[in-house]
Amino acid sequence: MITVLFFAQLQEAIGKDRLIMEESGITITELKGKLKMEYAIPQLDHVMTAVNEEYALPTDTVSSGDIVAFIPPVSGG
Amino acid sequence: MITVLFFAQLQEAIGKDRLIMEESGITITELKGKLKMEYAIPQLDHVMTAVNEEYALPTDTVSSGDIVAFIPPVSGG
Amino acid sequence: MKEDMYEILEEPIQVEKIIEKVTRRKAGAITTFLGTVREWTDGRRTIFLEYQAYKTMAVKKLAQIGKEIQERWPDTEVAITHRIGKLTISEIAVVIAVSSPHRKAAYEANEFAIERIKQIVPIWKKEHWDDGETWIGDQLEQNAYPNGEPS
Amino acid sequence: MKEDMYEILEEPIQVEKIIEKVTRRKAGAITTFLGTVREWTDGRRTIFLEYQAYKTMAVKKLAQIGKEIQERWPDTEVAITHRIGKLTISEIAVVIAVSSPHRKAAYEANEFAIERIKQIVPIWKKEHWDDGETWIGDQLEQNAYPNGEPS
Repeated sequence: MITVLFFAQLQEAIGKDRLIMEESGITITELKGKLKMEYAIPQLDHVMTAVNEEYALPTDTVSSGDIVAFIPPVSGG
Repeated sequence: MITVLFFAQLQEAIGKDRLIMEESGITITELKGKLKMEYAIPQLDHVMTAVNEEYALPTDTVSSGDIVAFIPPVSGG
Repeated sequence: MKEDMYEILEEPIQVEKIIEKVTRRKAGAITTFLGTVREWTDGRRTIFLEYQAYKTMAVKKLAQIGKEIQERWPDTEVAITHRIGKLTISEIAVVIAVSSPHRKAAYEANEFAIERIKQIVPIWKKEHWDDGETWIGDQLEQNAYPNGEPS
Repeated sequence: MKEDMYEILEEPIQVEKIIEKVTRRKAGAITTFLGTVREWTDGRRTIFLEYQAYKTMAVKKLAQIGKEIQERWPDTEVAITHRIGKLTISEIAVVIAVSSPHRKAAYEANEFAIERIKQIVPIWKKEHWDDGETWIGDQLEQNAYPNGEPS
């Protein structure tokens, strides 16, 4: 079970701030693929990913219990 | 009549914060010379001078009514 | 590095408090940067802004910036508070305070902090213009995460 | 340029008030510099400082610095307050606040202001060390009044 968090324009596109997915041992690229099949969120191709609050690579694998967050280009300050 | 102001180490050397001098139409260099004859203030050679609150040149002339201030190296901030 | 040197708040930021956090006997210089809500941007009028953050990660990334600063400018102290939620014109969105024995490091480290915030801290700004709204992000700049991020 | 943007005070400086002076709807960035009393300088311990000013001229020179800034960085607003009298460790001697639509100018103009204060504003600092006292001045630097001063 993976928790997936959405922020900003992604959160508005999906209409939720989080999803629980019954997945484990898949790469971020695979996770993005599954999400794109379910939701119309083309922006997903252009966002960074954080796993457990650290930036991660598309090839990194996520396991049950992980918190995955999609991070659109930031604009704080 | 010229008012002469002293600050910082000059003020302490002379023991006063101002002097009234019965002078007019003399250059700053001349004024410094007169002061050095009366007071033991060798530092006077190394300080800037302001006339009426603007920095002045040694060759500038001061007239009756002017306020002359000797400005040791500043150290604000 | 004390944990509360880095905060995400939903209330107005009190600048004096942030300054107090970095005040110390070794410091001769304290610089602060305040990011405030500007009314006009490229001829477009902002009515208000809305900031959102991934709060726990944002605090971690602010602390990381502080650590980067202390590695690069030893003997500095850093505090950063970013506000989220709805902000109107002239309100303060972020305060960065840096103290240092001498001023040069305090200026340089402070400017470094705001640049890094704009690169790596998960906070997003939505502009509410008088004719629409947009989530802001530097989509046009391809190097959104330079300097080794992600690692 | 409002007259009270530049002040010499004998009481503690309230930073928030100086920031308020430069806050405006056009500004997206406000930088402040606080010069604070440092305890240790080159291995020597300061007990307290004493600042003296040629007050009327100092205010004029602070205003001149503000004008120089506004010529060089258009669309900035500047406020500077310098405290005089006796100050103990960590107390604030000077606050410089600069607001600008964008941050680069706010940082640059602020740093310019402190450099100019140290060059042309008639304010003097007496260090009271634990083993003596000295009026400080950059007697070793021969170019005490660069950039055309005096004119």
